[in-house]
Amino acid sequence: ACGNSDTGGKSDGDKKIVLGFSQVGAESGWRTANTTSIKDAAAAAGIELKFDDAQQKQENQIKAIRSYIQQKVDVIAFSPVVESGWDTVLKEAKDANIPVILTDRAVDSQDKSLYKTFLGSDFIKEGKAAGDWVVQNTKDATGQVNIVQLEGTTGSAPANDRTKGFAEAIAANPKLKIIASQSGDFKREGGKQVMEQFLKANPKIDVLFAQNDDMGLGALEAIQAAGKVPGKDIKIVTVDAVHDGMQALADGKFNFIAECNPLLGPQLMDLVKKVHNGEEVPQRIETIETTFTQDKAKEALPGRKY
Amino acid sequence: MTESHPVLTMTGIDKSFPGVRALQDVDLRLFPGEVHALMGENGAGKSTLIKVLTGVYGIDGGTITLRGAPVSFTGPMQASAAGVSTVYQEVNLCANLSVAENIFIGREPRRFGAVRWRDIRRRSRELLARLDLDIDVNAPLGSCSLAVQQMVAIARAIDVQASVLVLDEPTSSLDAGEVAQLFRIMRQLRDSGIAILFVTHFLDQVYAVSDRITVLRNGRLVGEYPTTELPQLSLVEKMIGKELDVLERLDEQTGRDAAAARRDTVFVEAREVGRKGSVAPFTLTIHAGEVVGLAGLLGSGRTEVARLLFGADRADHGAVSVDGEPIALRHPVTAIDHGIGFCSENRRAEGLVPELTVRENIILAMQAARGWFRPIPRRRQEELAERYVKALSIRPADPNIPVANLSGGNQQKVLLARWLITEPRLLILDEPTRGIDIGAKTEIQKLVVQLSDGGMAVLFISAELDEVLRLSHRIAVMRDREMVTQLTNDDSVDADRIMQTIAGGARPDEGARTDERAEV
Amino acid sequence: MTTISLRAVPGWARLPRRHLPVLTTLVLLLILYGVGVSQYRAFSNIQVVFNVFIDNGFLLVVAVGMTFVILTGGIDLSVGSVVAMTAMVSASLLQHGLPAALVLVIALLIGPLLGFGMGCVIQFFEIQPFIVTLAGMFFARGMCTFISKSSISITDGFWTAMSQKRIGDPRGNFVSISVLIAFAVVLVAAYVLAYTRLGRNVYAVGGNGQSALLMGLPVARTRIAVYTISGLCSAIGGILLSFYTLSGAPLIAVGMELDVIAAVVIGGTVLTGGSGYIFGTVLGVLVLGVIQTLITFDGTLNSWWTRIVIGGLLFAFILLQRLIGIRYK
Amino acid sequence: MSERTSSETATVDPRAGGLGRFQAVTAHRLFWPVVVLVALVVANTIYRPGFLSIQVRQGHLYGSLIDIIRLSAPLILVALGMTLVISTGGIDLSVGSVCAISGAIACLYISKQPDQNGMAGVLTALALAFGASLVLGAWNGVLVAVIGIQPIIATLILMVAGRGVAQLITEGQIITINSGPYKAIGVGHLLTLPLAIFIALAGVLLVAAVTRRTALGMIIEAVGGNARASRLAGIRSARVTLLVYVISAACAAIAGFMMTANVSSADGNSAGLWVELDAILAVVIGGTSLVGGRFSLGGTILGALLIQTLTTTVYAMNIAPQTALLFKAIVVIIVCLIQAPAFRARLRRRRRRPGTPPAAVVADAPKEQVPA
Ligand SMILES: Nc1ncnc2c1ncn2[C@@H]1O[C@H](COP(=O)(O)OP(=O)(O)OP(=O)(O)O)[C@@H](O)[C@H]1O
Ligand SMILES: Nc1ncnc2c1ncn2[C@@H]1O[C@H](COP(=O)(O)OP(=O)(O)OP(=O)(O)O)[C@@H](O)[C@H]1O
Ligand SMILES: [Mg+2]
Ligand SMILES: [Mg+2]
Repeated sequence: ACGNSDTGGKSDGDKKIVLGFSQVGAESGWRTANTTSIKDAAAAAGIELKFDDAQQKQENQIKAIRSYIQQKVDVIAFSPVVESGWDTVLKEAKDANIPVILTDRAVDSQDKSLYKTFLGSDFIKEGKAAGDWVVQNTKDATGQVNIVQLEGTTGSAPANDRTKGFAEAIAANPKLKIIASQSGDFKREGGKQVMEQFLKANPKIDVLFAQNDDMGLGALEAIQAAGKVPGKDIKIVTVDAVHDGMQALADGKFNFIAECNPLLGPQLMDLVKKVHNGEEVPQRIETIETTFTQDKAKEALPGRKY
Repeated sequence: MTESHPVLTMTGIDKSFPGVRALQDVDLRLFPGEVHALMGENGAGKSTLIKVLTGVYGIDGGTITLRGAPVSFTGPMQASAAGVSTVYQEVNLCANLSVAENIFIGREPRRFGAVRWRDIRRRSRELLARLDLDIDVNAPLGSCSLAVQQMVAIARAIDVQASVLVLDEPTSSLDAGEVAQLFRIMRQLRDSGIAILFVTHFLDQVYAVSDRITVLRNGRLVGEYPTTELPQLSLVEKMIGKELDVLERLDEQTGRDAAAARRDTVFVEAREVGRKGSVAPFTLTIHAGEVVGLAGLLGSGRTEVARLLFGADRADHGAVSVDGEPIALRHPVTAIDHGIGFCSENRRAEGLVPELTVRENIILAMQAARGWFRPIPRRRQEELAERYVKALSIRPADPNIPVANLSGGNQQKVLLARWLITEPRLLILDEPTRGIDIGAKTEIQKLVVQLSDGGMAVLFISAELDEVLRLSHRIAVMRDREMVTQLTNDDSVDADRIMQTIAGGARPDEGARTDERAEV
Repeated sequence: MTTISLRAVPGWARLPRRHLPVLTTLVLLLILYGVGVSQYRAFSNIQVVFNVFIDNGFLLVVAVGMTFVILTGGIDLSVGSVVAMTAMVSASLLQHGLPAALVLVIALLIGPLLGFGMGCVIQFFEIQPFIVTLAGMFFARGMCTFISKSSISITDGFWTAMSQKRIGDPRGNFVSISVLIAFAVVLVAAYVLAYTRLGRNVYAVGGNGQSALLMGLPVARTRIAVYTISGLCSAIGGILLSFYTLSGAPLIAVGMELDVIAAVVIGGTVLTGGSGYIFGTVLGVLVLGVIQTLITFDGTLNSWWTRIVIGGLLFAFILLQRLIGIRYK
Repeated sequence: MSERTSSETATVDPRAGGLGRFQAVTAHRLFWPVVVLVALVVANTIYRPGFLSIQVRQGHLYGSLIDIIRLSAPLILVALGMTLVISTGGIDLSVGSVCAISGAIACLYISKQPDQNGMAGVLTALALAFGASLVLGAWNGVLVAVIGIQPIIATLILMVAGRGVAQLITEGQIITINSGPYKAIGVGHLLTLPLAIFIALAGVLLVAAVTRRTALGMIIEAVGGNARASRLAGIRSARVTLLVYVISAACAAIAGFMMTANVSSADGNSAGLWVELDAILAVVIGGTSLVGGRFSLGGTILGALLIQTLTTTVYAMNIAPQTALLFKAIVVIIVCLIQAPAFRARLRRRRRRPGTPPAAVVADAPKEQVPA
């Protein structure tokens, strides 16, 4: 039904591929790095990028996707704000024969044919990696090990999955116990305020698991203000590995970071080309991620891009 | 007539506001087919009695019976449904709605639930025609003058099938013609058996139209009298509670000696000042110590002249000079800086700040003139406020209550006090005596004389021609937004002559007109 | 006997003045659309216009409710949260297997009920609408997360059908059922405001509440009614949003109240009450929709520039409206 | 006419006798907010007995109460400016964005310094950011006072665009700084107490002095109470309006410094997010009417403390922040209800004359004030 030749954009092969990308927003340094990576990679790969910022609103993302369908872009990619509620608009995209790629976060559609592939991190794995480190490094503890947890934005996929992965990992040692867990909304301010309360309510805290670096950095301030030494009195484990977090790790204030890589751009552009050419791609592709200890951080820090 | 049963009785009514006993054991009877005047000084409790009757305020004690059955309205809605139709003091209509809608809102003619706009417009035109008013019924009410608004409010009230019609100072902003028109209709309604409760401060109106008078003083009932048995003087005495020879003294003061004013020093000179769509260019000179009256029908543009001279509206034509120096009047501040003060006719919208206290309202203009970083010391504020509360007998005499709690007339006095303390060289008074009781009115008139004797110039606007004639050295007459003539108030000038000029029926011939202009 | 004849401005000359804000918005909207058409190839496609309606149907309905409230001089900050709560409640009830019809009824009752409650508090306890509805906003948003911390998908057949049904012409242009519902709401609301007592009382209360009371109008009833209507519109908007996204998410429609207020004001309704039209509100919603479409079509703005541009366009729009309004005064 | 049955018959019921004093206290506008505040503290203490304890750590006082006061410092400042704006009948939705912008500018400038601890650099940064905020305030003021745009919309523009500007300044990153002097604004100490408290206190005293020691306060109230009348009384209301928006932005700027200094980093996206709502709530709880007119600075401070206590309580009791909104809604409504004269009038009637139909009472409550 969409054969109006004069408005179509995907007729000849030598024309630039047009990619419509709808980003969640610019709510964190991680997200900005992610955006930059995608923009740079698109430019490098000679793909025309139509970028839209949804400002953390699902409505806006749906609008943007509709508009991409209208503009007859070649490929649509987006990082969904929430998991559910995409079927209608994805169906429209499918009917218009525009392939869709999900990045960073997944959707819960029953109909897997609505999108070609998912490119992103495995949040559960990140939580597990953090948990495993805690298990490793508290082996010799005699008494109970008190853990406090700073969760991400309530209900968000990373928060849910990291909580789950972490809990699974620390189940290995019954002495490990999460004595308090509260959302700090992925923000430094939130991390600090919540940690202040944790510190007042619990005289003995051994480990802090912050579900992103920012909350961890906020908590750091609270710990110092309470007269404790971060990294020693309270061990700090976080996720993300943004620059400030790595710095803290290298400085010995953090103890461990499970990376969550925002630099999806090149991988995404590869996928876009493949999908556009009709090549088969796997349903799920995970980004390459690692973990950092204090020593590794010192090594890696000079070469980090974000 | 009085043999029949009263349609409405109020007995032993008590009502207090925080800090004020507004009504104390007040009785009132209304008989079908009578016009009943409710009289009393400012703050005597007239408006409160009316609001208690229609359920705007709940009562603290007493009973109200309507047609023999006790009632207790929870609001004006119930009251009007029960046949008590009211025009409240201060026009209470919706300025954003059209004239026609203001008349019919709440009881719009409908078909299948849908409002019939055509009927509303037609019937409004008919109703207003009864009041001899020919205006665009589609115009938003806010674009009409206060007087027209008042007439619309009356039109709304008389259209209702009511057995009791309450009119709280309906004539305060009407001119003689409209008052006569209103009275004709009131008599018609009375003859058809409606009971009318009528509040006014004009004594002659009371005697012209009422059958019976109830007098309140300080929230208490003084008594109920047939109009014919209560001479004017004793009415006044009953209202103010002591014997006074106000009336005689008032009569003495007819006409001012024009020569007495110091006509040598020109204070303000407006040359061909005008504003498109509001007033045609006019030329007016005001000397120190001179009282210039502005006469004209409502809507003739008197207020506009005042606003232009004060810089409240910006003139798009002509120039104003003060002491011979031309000034750029863009904001009232400029006028105030040059010693001009302006008491607006619309005290509610343009005069008072309801939340502030009496004291703060009084010092507001003075403080504004000093700038905010030079506050008037608290002690001086108290002193000024107290002095003027006493001088103008503002009641209650507590300068530290919110001005919103004062009765209409007392609010007017507060506004006057605000300008008096700034000791302006020209005071523009737009309807300063509207809604003010007879005693206070004389006080204000005396004040004007006193001020002008002391060298202050006054531009005096009033719907009462008598008052204008009595106080002014010179009278400028407005018609259809044009200043048609200026007369020196000598023996040759009387109410008839001004009425003729105003009416325009007998247009002054061109020769006379230029003469008068040249004379300025 | 003197006849007062005030020189009346002729009828035709008076008409535009009252309608001026709306006309200004209309003209500016057309200009905005013209800019889009001249800049982007696919913009002239009629489906773009349809999409603006599809994507803003729920906003339109909510804005209609808000228009009632603002016309009385009030404000309703709870709308966004009530929309979200309605969607959440629907999703959650459907998840528990309740029949669609019953869910619809329940969902459509909650909003008006909350609105009614807020209206009563505002009227009888004389607390400012801003605060009461702000509390309502917190309350409804709190309820959302109370119901579920994460989003709930809707798989119900009726919902899916309403969501995916396309009503269109053979060339593939279509609108969704939500658009039709939104139009119906708009028409009913416009009729109510112009031709019923309730509607006229709304204007009177907004013009001068005290006077309206003294004129014997049912002020309390009217004021409570507008918040109830706003609640109802938010509930309908919530249902439409759940059609739109086929899910309920606790953080959806955050900040929607500000969009809605902006739309109503751009449409020429005065925040102090008493003057404005539903048609203006429709235009206001369209303006916001077209601005957003323009930004997506452009596709080069990054996050912060998007915000700055939206703010800038809003400013330009209001400024122009204001200047044209002044010129004609 | 001097004999007048006036003020002697005041509100206090003569039957109350000795209870009169007590009633006068409960009738005070701020009585109930104080009660709710105390109730919150008590609830916290019951939940966690150590809540009230204050210890000395590293030479500073340390404890939840201190935290609450320190954390409420930025809110107090923002709410101060907001009080003045609201009392002119306006509203300022842009304060959150101004916080973000001021913080962003200051942090960006400091981060570019070779020596981040240099006092000169920090002061320049503060001056720059403060100056920029004044410009933003003036922008709001011009839109409202000169162009005549409705305040809620005029400031909405900056609320939306300002976040963008803040992110533009930080380029979407979180700028982390390592500057002792700047950090002190948020977490430093003076005389064992957090420095932030003193800054807020200074702000309060300054605003109080400017409004109450001069006539500015009354003039603001006059403009808010009746703008047309104020104009005719010779007040240049446009200037006053402009001034309050500038003051509001200035307060927001300092609050922005505190917020960013608290975490030593500037986050354009989240610094001061939704602080405008909290500030408005604080103002209203403090008894200033949203339609303009009278304002109460003391009330506003109390309101801000109440809100921060509520936030801290929520964190302390481990309630999910989103669900906590429910909690907030309830507290706000309770405070506003018991403060509302109409509500109290109702209760009083109930107590005095049980069985009176409530409808009759409604009409008696002082409506929007009926002159004459
Ligand atoms: N809403 C109110 N709150 C407090 N006091 C009030 C209120 N309304 C009226 N009063 C007081 O009640 C008394 C009676 O006022 P009322 O308005 O009935 O006087 P009035 O006879 O109508 O005077 P006027 O001729 O000036 O209109 C006055 O002392 C006034 O200050
Ligand atoms: N024909 C008309 N149509 C609409 N509005 C009018 C018309 N004529 C006059 N007005 C309005 O009525 C008001 C009356 O003018 P103005 O106040 O100058 O008259 P006035 O002589 O002072 O009357 P008043 O006796 O009421 O003081 C003006 O504000 C004007 O806008
Ligand atoms: Mg009266
Ligand atoms: Mg006049």
